[in-house]
Amino acid sequence: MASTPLIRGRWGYASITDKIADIVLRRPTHWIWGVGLLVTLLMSVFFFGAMGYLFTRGVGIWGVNIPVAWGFAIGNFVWWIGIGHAGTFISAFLLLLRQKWRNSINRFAEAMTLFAAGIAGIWPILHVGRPWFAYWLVPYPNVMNYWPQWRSPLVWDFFAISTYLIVSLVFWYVGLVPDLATLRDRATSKTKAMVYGFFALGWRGEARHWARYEIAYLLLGGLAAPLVVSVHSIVSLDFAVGNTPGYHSTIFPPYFVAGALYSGFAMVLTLAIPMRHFFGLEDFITKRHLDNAAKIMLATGLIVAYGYCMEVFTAFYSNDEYEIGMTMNRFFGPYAFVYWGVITCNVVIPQLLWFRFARYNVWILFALSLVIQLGMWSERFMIVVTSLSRDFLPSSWGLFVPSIWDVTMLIGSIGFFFFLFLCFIRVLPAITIFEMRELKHEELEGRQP
Amino acid sequence: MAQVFSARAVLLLKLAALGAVVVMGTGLIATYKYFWGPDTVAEAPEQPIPFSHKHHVGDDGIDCRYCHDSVEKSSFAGIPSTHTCMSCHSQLFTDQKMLEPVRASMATGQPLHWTRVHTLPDFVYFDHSIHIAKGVGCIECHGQVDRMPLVRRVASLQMQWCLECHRDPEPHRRKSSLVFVMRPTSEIRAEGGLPDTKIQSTRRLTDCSTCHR
Amino acid sequence: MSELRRTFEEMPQQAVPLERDAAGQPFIRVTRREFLKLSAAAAALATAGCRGPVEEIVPYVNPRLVAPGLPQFFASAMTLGGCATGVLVESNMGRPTKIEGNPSHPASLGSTSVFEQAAILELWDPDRASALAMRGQPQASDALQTALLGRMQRLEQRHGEGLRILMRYESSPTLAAQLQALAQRFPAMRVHSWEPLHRDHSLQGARLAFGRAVEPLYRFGDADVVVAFGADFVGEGPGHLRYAREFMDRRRYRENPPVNRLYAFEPTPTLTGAIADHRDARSPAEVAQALAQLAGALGGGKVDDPMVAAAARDLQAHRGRCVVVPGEALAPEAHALVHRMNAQLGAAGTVVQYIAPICGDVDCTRSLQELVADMAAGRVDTLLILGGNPVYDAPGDIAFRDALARVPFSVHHALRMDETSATTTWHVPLTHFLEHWSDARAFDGTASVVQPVVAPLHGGFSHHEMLAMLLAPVAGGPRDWVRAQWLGNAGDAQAGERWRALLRDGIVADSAAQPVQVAARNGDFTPPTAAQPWTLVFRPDQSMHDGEFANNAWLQEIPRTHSKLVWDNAAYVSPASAQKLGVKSGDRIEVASGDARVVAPVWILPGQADDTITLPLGYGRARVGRVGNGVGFDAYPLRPAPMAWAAPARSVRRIEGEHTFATTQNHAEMEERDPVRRINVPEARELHQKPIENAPEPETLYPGWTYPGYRWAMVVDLATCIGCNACTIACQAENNIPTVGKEEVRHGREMHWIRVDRYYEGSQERPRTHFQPVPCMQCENAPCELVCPVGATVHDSEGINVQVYNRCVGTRFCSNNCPYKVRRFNFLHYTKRDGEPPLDARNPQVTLRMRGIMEKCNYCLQRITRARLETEREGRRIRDGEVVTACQAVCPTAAITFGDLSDPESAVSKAKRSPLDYALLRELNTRPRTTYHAKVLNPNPDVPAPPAGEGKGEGHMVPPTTPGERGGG
Amino acid sequence: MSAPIYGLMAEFASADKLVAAAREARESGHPRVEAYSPFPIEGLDDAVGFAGSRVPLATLIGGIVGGGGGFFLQWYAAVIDYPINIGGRPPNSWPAFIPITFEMTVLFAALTAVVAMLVANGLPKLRHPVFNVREFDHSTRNRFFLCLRADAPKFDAAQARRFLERLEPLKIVEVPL
Repeated sequence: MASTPLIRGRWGYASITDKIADIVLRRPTHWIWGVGLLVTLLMSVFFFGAMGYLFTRGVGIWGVNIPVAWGFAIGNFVWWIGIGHAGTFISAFLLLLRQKWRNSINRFAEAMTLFAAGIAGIWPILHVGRPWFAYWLVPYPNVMNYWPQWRSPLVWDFFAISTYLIVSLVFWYVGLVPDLATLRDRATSKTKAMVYGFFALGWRGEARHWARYEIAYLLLGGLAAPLVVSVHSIVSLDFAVGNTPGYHSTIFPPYFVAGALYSGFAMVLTLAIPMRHFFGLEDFITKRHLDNAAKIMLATGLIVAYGYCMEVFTAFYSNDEYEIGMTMNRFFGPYAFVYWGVITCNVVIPQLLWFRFARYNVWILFALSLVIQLGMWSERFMIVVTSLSRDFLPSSWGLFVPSIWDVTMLIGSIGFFFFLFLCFIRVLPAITIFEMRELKHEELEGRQP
Repeated sequence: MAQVFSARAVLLLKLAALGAVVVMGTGLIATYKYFWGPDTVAEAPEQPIPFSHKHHVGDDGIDCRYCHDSVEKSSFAGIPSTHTCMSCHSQLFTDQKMLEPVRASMATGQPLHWTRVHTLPDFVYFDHSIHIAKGVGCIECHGQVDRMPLVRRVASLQMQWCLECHRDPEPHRRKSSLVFVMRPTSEIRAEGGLPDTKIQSTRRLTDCSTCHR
Repeated sequence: MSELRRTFEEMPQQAVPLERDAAGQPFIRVTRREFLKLSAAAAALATAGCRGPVEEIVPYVNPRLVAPGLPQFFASAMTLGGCATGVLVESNMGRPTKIEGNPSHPASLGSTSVFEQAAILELWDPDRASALAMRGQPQASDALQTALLGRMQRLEQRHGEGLRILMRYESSPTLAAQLQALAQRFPAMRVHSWEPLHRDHSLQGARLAFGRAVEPLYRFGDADVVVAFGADFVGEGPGHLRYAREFMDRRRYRENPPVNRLYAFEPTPTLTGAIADHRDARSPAEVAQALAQLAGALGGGKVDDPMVAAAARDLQAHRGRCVVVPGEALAPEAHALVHRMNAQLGAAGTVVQYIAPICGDVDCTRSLQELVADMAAGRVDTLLILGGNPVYDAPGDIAFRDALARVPFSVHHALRMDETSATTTWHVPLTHFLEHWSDARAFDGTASVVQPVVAPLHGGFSHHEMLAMLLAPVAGGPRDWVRAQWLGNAGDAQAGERWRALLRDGIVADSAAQPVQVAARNGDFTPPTAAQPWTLVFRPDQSMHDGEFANNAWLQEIPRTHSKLVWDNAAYVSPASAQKLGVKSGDRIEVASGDARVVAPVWILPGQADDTITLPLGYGRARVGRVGNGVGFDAYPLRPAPMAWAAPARSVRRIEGEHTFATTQNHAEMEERDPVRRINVPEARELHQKPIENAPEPETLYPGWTYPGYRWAMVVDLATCIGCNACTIACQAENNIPTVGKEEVRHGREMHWIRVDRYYEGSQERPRTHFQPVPCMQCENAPCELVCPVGATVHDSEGINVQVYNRCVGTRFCSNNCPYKVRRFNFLHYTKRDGEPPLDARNPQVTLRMRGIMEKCNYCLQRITRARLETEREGRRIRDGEVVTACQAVCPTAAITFGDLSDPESAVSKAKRSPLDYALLRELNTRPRTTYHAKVLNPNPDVPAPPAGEGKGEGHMVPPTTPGERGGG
Repeated sequence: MSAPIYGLMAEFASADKLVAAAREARESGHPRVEAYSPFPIEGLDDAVGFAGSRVPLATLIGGIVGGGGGFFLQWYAAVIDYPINIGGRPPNSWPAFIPITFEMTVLFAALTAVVAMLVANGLPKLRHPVFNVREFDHSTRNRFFLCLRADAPKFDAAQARRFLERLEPLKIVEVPL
């Protein structure tokens, strides 16, 4: 384990508690927060405005067509759900692996997960032609005596996403309870005390409670870990089960999961780096944390790169004319720029992460995190659109060109995401207080001979 | 600090929670009942003329086909033209106030506007002729019309209701010659009025394409 | 169907247009086909089945002979260029909704062209003129009579001096009789004819060759070798449906097919060229040269042109069983030359016969020139224009409009208030052929009675009634006049029966014209063969005809067979010529001829002759309606009267500006995937030993489903498909398929359920063109079904891949997973309540689809259902041929076979046993029910094969796919 | 005898002290010892004599119910209730039913785990005697509390207080009911 401590400086139980709780309880806050809130609020307005127009006119306002019947909506969905993977991965896997450094980042990472997954969940509804009937994907007793079609990956997807959302939410909330109690006891006003108190469920930190709590939390971790893997695997089946060249590939599940974590950790950095700066959390989210996150990005990035290589290899190795055609189309077709963009953003540039100086330079990391997310979005575009634009019969080949509404809604959703996150920072502790105390405690223990 | 929540506060919260559960529960049930719940007994709608099937069918014993003349050859059973009504009522009850609209229609050539009792969604293609041909008695769907002063709907006409029969048609079928007899199929069958037609497999009958195009 | 066939006689009240007559309120409520437009909540209610809005039900006042809900079919006939094609009009609740060909009619044999199909939309077109108008002002309905009354008396005193009638080609005996009567009343009256797509050249050619005007009648069934010189005999002109059938019957797969061989020399790609075994793109002058060379070769001369030489040898080897077919565009001398050749080859009298011209011995061009001269000279004071639109379609060097302006009293009797109506003093609305009584002759002289199927929707009356106004009052109405024409005034029962039979069958028994004996004279018929720097080739647009269909959205949106363009015409140039001009598709050129200049967008068309520019006629309408106004460019001004089909261009230059085209197919190469399998006759014969090579059926782990009942299946014969688009538009009419407009097509959202793919093989100068109609393949292992989350697309027990519209939520996954990309999605609300055609014209047996719903071919489920109900009522099985899909019914060459696989003797089962049968993308194990027969070609080994295509890939055959062209945002 | 109380509470500054205190309290025969800490402390649970939890068992059952139910739902719908030919696949295409079965397992297991934990802990309990103690606020910050419950059999306030004093807490308070 690295020598640098996970908490820098001379912090005690009390000071840790006060420091983190004050971000929530103390007003006024850093001005940049207000600015950010306003900007993202505006973007959110655009998002919902465009949504309204979409519902009145129909999906024809986008660039989708036949053969490219799936466009941004699905790409965005996969992208967001991918981002939504880091949080639960951090809190589940790293918990099981006893990675103590997770403690200072899992809280906001999980929040990020929830928001991202939530926004991801919106896209399929926007995507369908008759959203008001989207509930037909839910099995419920009805007078038509008719059921969802269980063989469809979209139904699997519906179950996977909703399970993932619920479990993540529960996981997150359970983790919050003791901290809510902290806020309850330090609340500056009666109402705040009651609100936090209500959600704290009357937590009082009794030894037996802690015992059961830890067991339950560990179980949740154990359940969430395979869930994380399953969710993006199933998302990948939306494509892999299809027969379109460029979709129909057995490598998709691992390759999608890796990609998800890749973009997920990128988003963690995108959020953590400004946050630790503006709210003075450098001592809790130390460079060592960033370094670890960067290493995971490097690892997952390499898996993704492997995926790219294997796709090309299998295409030619299988000697399937359609697969080869698809690959050549990615290389040299009308969307070649996307493919090469993906390679640059996801494979070439991130190799910087091999170098310590890059991993320890917040600016480089921040820039990289953005590049990688761009790259991962483009990858989804490449998979969804490029594959569809040229499939089996040359006569039905066609192009997809995004409309202004495609772009508006994508940007709007990003705005909405950050809006939610900014709100979160100010109403709930962005770092797990009690786990930080625990960390401190273990540190003290460690000092004893 | 003292307790965050006073005993009263806790009590209130508990009551609130209980209330929420009740409200949501009832709300859910209500919506379900409204949209999907079975409603077999629909009110008989207002009609321009209080035409009584009880009188015409039950008492006078007029055959269904006299008025619904296309029921055996078309998807649509047919609503009698004014002319058909007048074929009797030019002689009978000629001074009846009640029949004024009919006479008016005949005179002006403007048709009567009845209110539809049995309506299906537009994407359902129901065909009377085939049900008649396969020995499904009128009564199966329309009930004892001969006892209805004003016709009302007795079946929900929902897909699940259609499926009940399409999944197991036998008990609902009778001898083709007895299709128009206004008596329960069970009786008719008991008296030997068993179906004399063969029908397609239930798999075929439950195909989507059987009713939807 | 036959028992549903009625004569108008039997249904007097059928003619009452229901929206005018409350009594006619449909039993099948309009909302039945409207449901999908309900709001979400209302839709949920509708789903609930019983809580829809309160509906009314409105019975008739008087009983009718028809059971409501059952369609009837009326035999009638539609004329194009004066010649009739027999049709059966389907009427639902008194509303004409669909047109089928009349199997007993010689020009139809049960099929139709795209125009007959689109006639329904034409009938219901809201832009049709609805009121009598004088100088554009609406008038009382009797205003014309009053105006005419005085005029007629004055005219009578002058024996009709100054009275002129201008009409199109007309073959109606009733009309002829009326004109005769008119001529007796007004001896000095003169009748002129103008048909923009006239047959002057062939008639002149006949006069040169035989000394009298005759029209050729071909019997392609008897021709082993056919040489076509710019002749598109399967694609256009009277009788092309019949010709296509006869010619292609020789290509249909048989044990030992006596396949015919076709050579085509033509300046611009046509359907005939596309099906030829040997085609060469040549400028009009070169075509004439080839013709002259062929004549020489037949005379024993030496020829250096290998293709001509081969053709000559082939012809001589098949004396009496071969024919040379001249295109109308050839010069009269060329026609004469051909007539003599056919005589030499022993074709005359056997494969080709001659009859007196169906529409009379007229020379449109001269006739119009004389009229215009007289009008200009003020010798015309009363002009009656019966149909047509001469102001728009008169040749550029005939100043018809100016002359017309000088006529004090002119009446335009036409369907629309068009360019001509704008110049005449009066416009009189003409009734559509589905609204009036008349009669007409087919290309072979067979007469049909045109009977109305619905009362005039927009008022107006027929030519007969128009002429009747000028005549002394005659007893009865148009029906009686037509009846009298064929039965005399016999009123006895037997006559009534004959009349009914005549209406029922749609033809007048043995009324076909008798062949006339003509001998080809000697004489020097040398067509002009002077080459031009640029030759303009004028052709009717494949979908607009002469322009009269410009307001027809169905026709506008039918992809042109070769260019796949919609909602546009373009100046077609060869790739080489494009280089010469320095243009690419979408650039604009200015073409000058005579003293007219026209700016046209360029489209590069493989197979176009170099140095020729093809300008499709019929576009650039100014006053046709909301659909067609200002679409495309008008080439008529460039068209000189003497050289109506090919004229030298004064100048051609590129000018600034871009034009965005909408095309439905961007990629023209088969990319070695060979969706269209080709096979030459010798190999085809060997196939009896070993069937055509097919990938082995892939293994599957799952047990398959059994289909105990009917197993519907289809076979499309690529050997006989001529790419005429009839199937596409017939399907559109049958299945309530919306049109989406140019913008949406550009986005790649056309809705056609059956598309005709066009592939090129070989070099782009001399490509071989292949057509492949692609409907839903009805895969037994349908990939689309597997991925639908709500089970909206599933299999029924007869193996049809049904699309349950009311269940569809529109995830579009099915389309992604369809390797054939035959699914169509309502991206926007295309099927509008007030859209075209109006709801009354829609097929009540097919649900309308709202936005957000996927749709596709379902083997005309409604037709299968109709047959099933009928047979189930009778307690028997559906017989082979009892269910005919819309595309199958309309196909001129019967290339589509449909039926029940479980019956080993059914036509489709037999077809499936053919060694030429293959499944598209078989390797995907989708197990399609729709399969293809490989395209059989019969090339002549003596003809050197055209150079193979150099290079591959996008942009070789067609301009590169660019966002502008397709999928543009 | 004064007003009835919930118990006697001693406040400590460090985790170790609390653990030690708790252990001693148990050894000296106090049956109902409660220890409160701002974070979970290793060994504290057996110090206060925590028997061990049945949460894992509940979770297992939840998972089985969820998975079984999930598969049954699909099988019943696709095979019994409305068998339809989907792309030529048999009604019971069980491989295609696995993903949902798995998801349902996880969902139900997770939810039962949490519910079981709350129920066993007797939460939510917004109002509890210990909150009556002013100093108890710090139990979620930096203080550690030991509480000897008064409802224990043969509980003697005076003796308990004496016992606690021996542990040298920062402070001893009565927890009023």
